[in-house]
Amino acid sequence: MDRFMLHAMLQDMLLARSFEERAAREYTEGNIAGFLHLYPGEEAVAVGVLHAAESSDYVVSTYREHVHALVRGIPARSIMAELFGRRDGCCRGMGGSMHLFDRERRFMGGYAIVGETFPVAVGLAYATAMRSQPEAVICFFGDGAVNQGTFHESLNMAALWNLPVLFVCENNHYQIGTEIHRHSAVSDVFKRACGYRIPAEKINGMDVLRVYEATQSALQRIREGAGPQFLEMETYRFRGHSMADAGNYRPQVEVEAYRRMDPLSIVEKAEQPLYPSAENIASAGPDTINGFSEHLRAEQLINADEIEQMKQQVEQTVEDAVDFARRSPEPGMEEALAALDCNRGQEVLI
Amino acid sequence: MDRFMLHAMLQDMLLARSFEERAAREYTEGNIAGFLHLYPGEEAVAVGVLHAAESSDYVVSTYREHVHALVRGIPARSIMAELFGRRDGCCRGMGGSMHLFDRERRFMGGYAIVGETFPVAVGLAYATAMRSQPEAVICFFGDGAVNQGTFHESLNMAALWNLPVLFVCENNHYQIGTEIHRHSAVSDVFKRACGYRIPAEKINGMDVLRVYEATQSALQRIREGAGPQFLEMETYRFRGHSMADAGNYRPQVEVEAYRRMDPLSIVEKAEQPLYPSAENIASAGPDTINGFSEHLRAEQLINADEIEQMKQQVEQTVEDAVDFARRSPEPGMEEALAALDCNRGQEVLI
Amino acid sequence: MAQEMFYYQALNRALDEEMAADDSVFILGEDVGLYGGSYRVTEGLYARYGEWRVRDTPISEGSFTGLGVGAALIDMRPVVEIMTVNFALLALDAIINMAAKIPFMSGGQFPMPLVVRMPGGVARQLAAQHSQRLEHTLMNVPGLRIAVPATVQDAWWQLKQAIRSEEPIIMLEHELLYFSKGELDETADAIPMHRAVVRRPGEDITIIGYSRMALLAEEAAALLAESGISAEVIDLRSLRPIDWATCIASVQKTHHCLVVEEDCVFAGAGAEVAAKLAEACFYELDAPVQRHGALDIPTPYNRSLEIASIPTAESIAEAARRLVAEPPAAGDEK
Amino acid sequence: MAQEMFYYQALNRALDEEMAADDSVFILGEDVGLYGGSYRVTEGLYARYGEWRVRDTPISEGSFTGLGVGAALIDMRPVVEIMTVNFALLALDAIINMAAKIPFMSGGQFPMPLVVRMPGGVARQLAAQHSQRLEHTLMNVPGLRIAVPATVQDAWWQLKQAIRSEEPIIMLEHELLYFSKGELDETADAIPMHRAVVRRPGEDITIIGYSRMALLAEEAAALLAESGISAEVIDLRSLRPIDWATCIASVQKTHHCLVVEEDCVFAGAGAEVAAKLAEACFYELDAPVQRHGALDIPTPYNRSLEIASIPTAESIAEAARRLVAEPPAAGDEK
Ligand SMILES: Cc1ncc(C[n+]2csc(CCOP(=O)(O)OP(=O)(O)O)c2C)c(N)n1
Ligand SMILES: Cc1ncc(C[n+]2csc(CCOP(=O)(O)OP(=O)(O)O)c2C)c(N)n1
Ligand SMILES: [Mg+2]
Ligand SMILES: [Mg+2]
Repeated sequence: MDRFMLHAMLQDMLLARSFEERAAREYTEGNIAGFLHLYPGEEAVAVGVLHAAESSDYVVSTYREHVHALVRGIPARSIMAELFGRRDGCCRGMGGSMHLFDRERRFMGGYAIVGETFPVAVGLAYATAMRSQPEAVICFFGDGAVNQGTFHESLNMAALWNLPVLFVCENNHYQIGTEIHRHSAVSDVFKRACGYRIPAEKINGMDVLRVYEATQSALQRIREGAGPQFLEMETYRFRGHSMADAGNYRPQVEVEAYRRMDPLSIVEKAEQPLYPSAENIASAGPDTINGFSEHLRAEQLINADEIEQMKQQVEQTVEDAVDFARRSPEPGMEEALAALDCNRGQEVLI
Repeated sequence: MDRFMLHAMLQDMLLARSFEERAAREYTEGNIAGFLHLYPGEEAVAVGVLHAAESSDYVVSTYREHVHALVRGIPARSIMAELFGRRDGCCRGMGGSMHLFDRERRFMGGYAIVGETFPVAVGLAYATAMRSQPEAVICFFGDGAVNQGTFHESLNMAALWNLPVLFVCENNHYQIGTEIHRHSAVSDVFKRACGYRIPAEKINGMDVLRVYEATQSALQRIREGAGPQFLEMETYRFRGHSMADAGNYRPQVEVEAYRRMDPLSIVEKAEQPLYPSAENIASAGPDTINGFSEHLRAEQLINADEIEQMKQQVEQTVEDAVDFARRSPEPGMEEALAALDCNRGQEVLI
Repeated sequence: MAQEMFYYQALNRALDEEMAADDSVFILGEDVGLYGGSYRVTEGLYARYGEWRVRDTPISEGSFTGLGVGAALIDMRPVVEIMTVNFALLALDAIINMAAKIPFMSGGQFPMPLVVRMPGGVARQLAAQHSQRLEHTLMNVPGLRIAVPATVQDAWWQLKQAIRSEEPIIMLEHELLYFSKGELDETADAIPMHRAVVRRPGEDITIIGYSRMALLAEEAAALLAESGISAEVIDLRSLRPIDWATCIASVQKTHHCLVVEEDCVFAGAGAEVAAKLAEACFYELDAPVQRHGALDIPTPYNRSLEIASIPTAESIAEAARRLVAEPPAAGDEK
Repeated sequence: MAQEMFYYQALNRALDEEMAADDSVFILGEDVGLYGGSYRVTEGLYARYGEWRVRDTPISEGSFTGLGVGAALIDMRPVVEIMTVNFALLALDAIINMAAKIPFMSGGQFPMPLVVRMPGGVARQLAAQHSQRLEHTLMNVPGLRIAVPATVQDAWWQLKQAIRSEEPIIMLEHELLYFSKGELDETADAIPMHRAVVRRPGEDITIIGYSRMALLAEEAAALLAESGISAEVIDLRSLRPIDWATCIASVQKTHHCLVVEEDCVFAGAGAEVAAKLAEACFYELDAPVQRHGALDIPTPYNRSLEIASIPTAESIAEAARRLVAEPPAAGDEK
C-alpha cells in the first residue's frame, strides 16, 4: 500500500475520533439531542473497509454510522449540521444522528431499527445484479444485529441468488449491556454464515491494514461473481452504547485491555497515543497491532511532523463543522412537508 | 422394538392415510372448507416421532397437523368434527383444520403462519426448564419454514439457554410450488443448525423405524440436559400443497419415485401396497425401505390377517368420525364469544 | 372496446403491460413465478420475463419486502406480493419504518417507487389467522398510500397507477374478488388513483364502502330501493388519502351516512371515515353517522359464524333502514 | 400512606411485588437484567430473582414475544418488555396472530396471561423510526386489552392488574413519563383496570386524553380556566376496552368534546373515540366532536419541528377555545 493511501487512512481515523469526541461534547452542551451512538475504538473497521471500496459501491449502515458517513466522503459540516438538526444537514435536519443519507455518495442510510440494514443491502444488490452492474453493496451491522430474523432471511436470499453483498459485522462484543456470550449461541459470529454457504472469516478489527486487505480480497471475489462474503471484524467500543450509557456493565480491565489495542496506535503508537499511556502499553499483554505499527515506522512511512500536521487539519475540520452547524438555520415545517412528499411530482391523486 | 409397538405404529400410519384421504373426499363434497393441507406420504415422520415421545412432552405443529394430532391421541371424531366446523370439534369449530389444539394431550396447537411454531416451542421449553421439569417440546415445521426469521431467532435462544426442544423438520422438498433448491441456499436443511451449536442429523423420513430411533435418542439427549436437538426428516407429500393445489409443478417421475418409498410399505409392502403397484415397486430403483420391510416380515412380526383386521378397524374409526362430525351441531355465536373471553373469569374491567 | 374478464386477469394485464414498458419493474413474492401466483395474478409472467423479474422468494416476508425497499432506493420499481395480508404482520417494519419513512428521513433525497400487493379480507373459512384485516394499521402511516380496488376496471387502473407512482403504495386486493368478473375498457380516461366514485346515486342516505363492501353496498341499495329508500353508494377506492369532497357532497345531499367496512368496527378503517364526516357534516346530518362492520371477534372457522361476523348485503340494508328511520337505535356493531 | 416516587419506580415496585408473590411471573426483554432496563423499570430484579426470571434476550423481538406466548400457554405469567414500541412492529405477528387469537381459536382451551410492556410515544429528538405510535394498530385487535397509565398510581395499579389477568394485555408506557414524579398509595382501593377517570371536573367542554396527553389536557384546562372556560378532563387510562359511560356522561353535560391524542389524527386512536361519541351523543352535542393530535408526518428530528408535530398544552387549549366558540373552524389537525 502506498504512502498516500496510508496517510489518508490515518487522517480519516484521526478525523473520526475527533469528530465523535466533539459530537459527545456538543451533546453534553445540549446542541445535539436524541440518541447519540459514538464510534471511538472501532475506527479501523470503517476506515479499512471503506478505503478498500470503490466509490460506486453502495454503503448501508446503522445508527452508529457517523464515521462510515465521514469516511465515505460526506463532509463533516453536513454531518455535524444534521446532528444539530439544521437545514444544511445531509438530511435537512429531518433524520438526525441515526439517519444519515447521501444519495450522491451512495450512502444509503443509517437505519435505527436493528436488522434493517440486511434487507436494504440485499435489495440494492438485487437491483445491481439484475442490471449486471459491477458494484458491490457493503452492509455494516453489529454483533447484536446477528440475532435478528432479517439477518437470517437476508443472508439466505443473498446466497441463493448469488448477490454482490459484503456483510461486515462490527463485533464489539456487546449488544448495549449484553455481552456476546449472553446473547448468541456462538461467540464467533462468522460461524453464523455456515448455514448459507457464505464464505466467512474473522478479522482483527483493531488492525486497519488487516481490515483493508480482507475487504479488498472479499470485494474482489464478489466482483468476480463469487456471491456474498462475510467478514467478522473483532473490535471494541471505548464509550458506552450511546450517550445515555456509561458502560458500567463492563469490567474496567476489559476496557483497558482493548484501549491498549487502540487502532489509532497502529500508525502513530510511539508518537502520541490518544488513549492508553505509554506505560499502559508497556505493561500490556500481547498487543496484536504492535507488529504493524513497528513495521510501518521501520518503513518510514510517516513521521512525527506529518502526524502533527494531520491532527491540526483534523481539528480544524471539526471546528469548522461545528461552526457551520451552529450557523445553519432551523428547517421550517414547509421543508418537512416537502421532504415527505418529495416524490409526488405532478401526480394528481384525487 | 416389540410387536405391540410395531403394530400400533402401523395402525397409526394406516389411520393417518385413511383419515386424510377421507378428509379430501369430504372437502370435495363441501363438508370441509378453507385451506386443507394433507399428510399422505409423510406418515412415517409423525408416527415415528410421536411414538418415541412421552405423553408428558409437548407438541407444536403447523397447518398440516391432522396426523400429528391423531397420533398424539386426539380422537378422530373430534378432529373430523373440527374440520367440519362443528361444536364437538376439538376447538368447538372455531379453529378448523389449521388450528387444532388439545390442552389435555399437550397438543399445543396448529399454527398457520409459517414460522410461529418456533417461538411457541421455545416458550414452552423455557417454562419447562425454569420449573426444572423433565418434559421436552417437539416442534414440527417444514423445509420452507426454515427461511423464516423466527427459525433463526428461536434456535439461537434455544441453544443459548440450553432448552429442551426437539426441532423436527419435515423436509418434503417443497414450499408450496417452490422446490428447496430454489428457496434455500443449502438443500441439506440440517446444516442450518450449525450456526447455533445445535446437534443435527438428516434422517430418512420415509423409514418409520429410523425416525423412531433417531427421535428416541435425541429425546434422551435432551432429557440428559444436552439442550436442543435438530432432526431433518427427508420425506415427500404425495398430494399437492393443499386441496387448492394440484401439484403440477412437480415432475411426474419424481412423484412416482417417492411413491415407491411409501412409508406404509415398510411394514406391509408385500401384502397390499396402498400407492404404487407391485410392478411399479419391482421396476423401481433402490428402495431404502425394502430392507426394513423384509426384516420385519422375516421376524414374523406381522401377518396378512392382522393387517387386514387393522385396516378394517381404521376404516371404521374414520367412518365413525365422519358420522360423528356430521351429527354434531353448529356452534352458536354465544359459544364464539365465550371462547374469546374464556379467560376473563370474574375480572371486573370497567 | 370493453372486454369482460376476471379481476385477477385485470391485475395480470396491468403487471404485464407495465413490465413490458419499463424494465425496472420487477415482481417478487412467494410462488409468484413458476407456480404463477396463489391467485393467478402473476400467471405467465415468469415465462415471459424470466426469474430475475419475477422472483420466487423464500418464506421471508420481512426481508423480501425490505429487499423491495432497497431496490426502490436506486430507481427500480419493485412490485412485492405478500401472499396474503395475514403475513404482512411480519413485514410491517419494512413497510412502516422503512418504505414510508425513508423519503422523509433522508430529507427528500430518496424516492420510494414501491408497490406492495396483498390479498386480504375474510374469504371462506380460512379461520382467524388467515382472515386478518390490516387497513386500519396502514391508514395511520404518513408516507403511505393505500388503494382498495373493487372492480376489474379499478384493479387495472390502480395497479398501473401504483407502479408508475414514485411513492410507496399498498394495494389491498380482496380474496373473494379475484374470480369476480367485470368489464375492462383500456381506452377510458383514468380516474385519479385516490378519487372516490359514486357507484349509485340516491337521495335518502349515503352508504360508503370500499373493496368488497362497496359491492355489497350496491346490492344493499338495490334491496333498499324495493322498500322505497334511495341510497347513494360511494366506493372510496382509496383509504389513504380519502377523497373527502365526494363523501361530503353526498352527505350534504342525503343527510344520512352509513359507513360499511369489513374491518372490526372498534378502531377500524370506518372510524376515521365516520369521525371525519360527523365533524365535517355536523350541521347537515339528520342522524348520527353510523358504522356497520365486523363483529369484535377473531374470525370463526365455522361457516355460519363466519358469515355472521361480517356485513352482508342484507345486514347493510337493514342497518340503513334503521338509520333513516329516526331516531336510530344505539350501537350497531354487527 | 402515599409515597412520592417516579413512574418507573412504581412500575418497578409492581413487578417486584408480583414476582415475589407468584413465581410463575417472569420478565424477558433486551437488557432487562444485568443492565437494569433502558428506563430502569426492571432495576434490581435480576439480582433478586436471577437470570431465569429476569431474562436478557438477544435482539429477536418476534421470537421472544412469541416465547412469552408459548410460556403463557402453560400457565406462566410472562412480562415481555419490548425495549420501545418502535420495535414492536417486529413482534406484531406474535401479539396479533398468536396471543390475541389462540384463546379463541382453541375454542377457549387456553389462557393467555401475557403482559407486553412497551415504552413509546414521541420523546425528545429520537427521530422518525423511534417515535412510532402504535395504539391505533393494537386497538383494532379483538382479544387484546390495552392500558395506558399516565400517573404513578395508575402505573402501579394497572401493571399489577395486568400481571394478574388471564388475558393478553399491552401496557403502553410513555417514555417522557418514566421520570415524572407522583404519589403512590398502596392502600387505596384499586380502580378497575379499564375505567376512565375524570381528572378535573368542568362544565363547558370535555377534553379526552390518555397517557401523556391526559396530563397535557389537565395543563390545558388550567390555561382555559384563566380565560373563563371550564373544561372537564377525562383520562381514558385504557384504549381497549374504552369506558364509554364515563365519556358519554361528561359530553352529555358539557355538550362539547375534544379528543386529544399523540397518534397521527388520520385513523389514529382518537378516530374511534370521536366516531363513537359523535354517534352516541349526537343529540347532545352543540358542536362537532373534534380531534387534536399529531400532524400527518413522520416525526422530524429537528426539535422545533418535533414539538410542532404533536399537541402541547397551549395547542390543546387553543383547540378547545375554538371549539367552544361556535361554530368551529373546520379541520384541526395540528
Ligand atoms: C429491533 C430493535 N431492537 C432493539 C433496538 C435497541 N437497540 C439499539 S442498538 C442495540 C444494540 C445493538 O447491538 P449491536 O448490533 O452489537 O451494535 P452496536 O450498538 O454494538 O454497534 C439495541 C438493542 C433497536 N434499535 N432495534
Ligand atoms: C408467514 C407465512 N407466509 C406464507 C404462508 C403461506 N404458506 C402456507 S404453507 C406455505 C409453504 C410452507 O412450506 P413448508 O414449510 O415446507 O411446509 P409444507 O407445507 O411443505 O409442509 C406457505 C408459503 C404462510 N402460511 N405464512
Ligand atoms: Mg455490538
Ligand atoms: Mg415443505
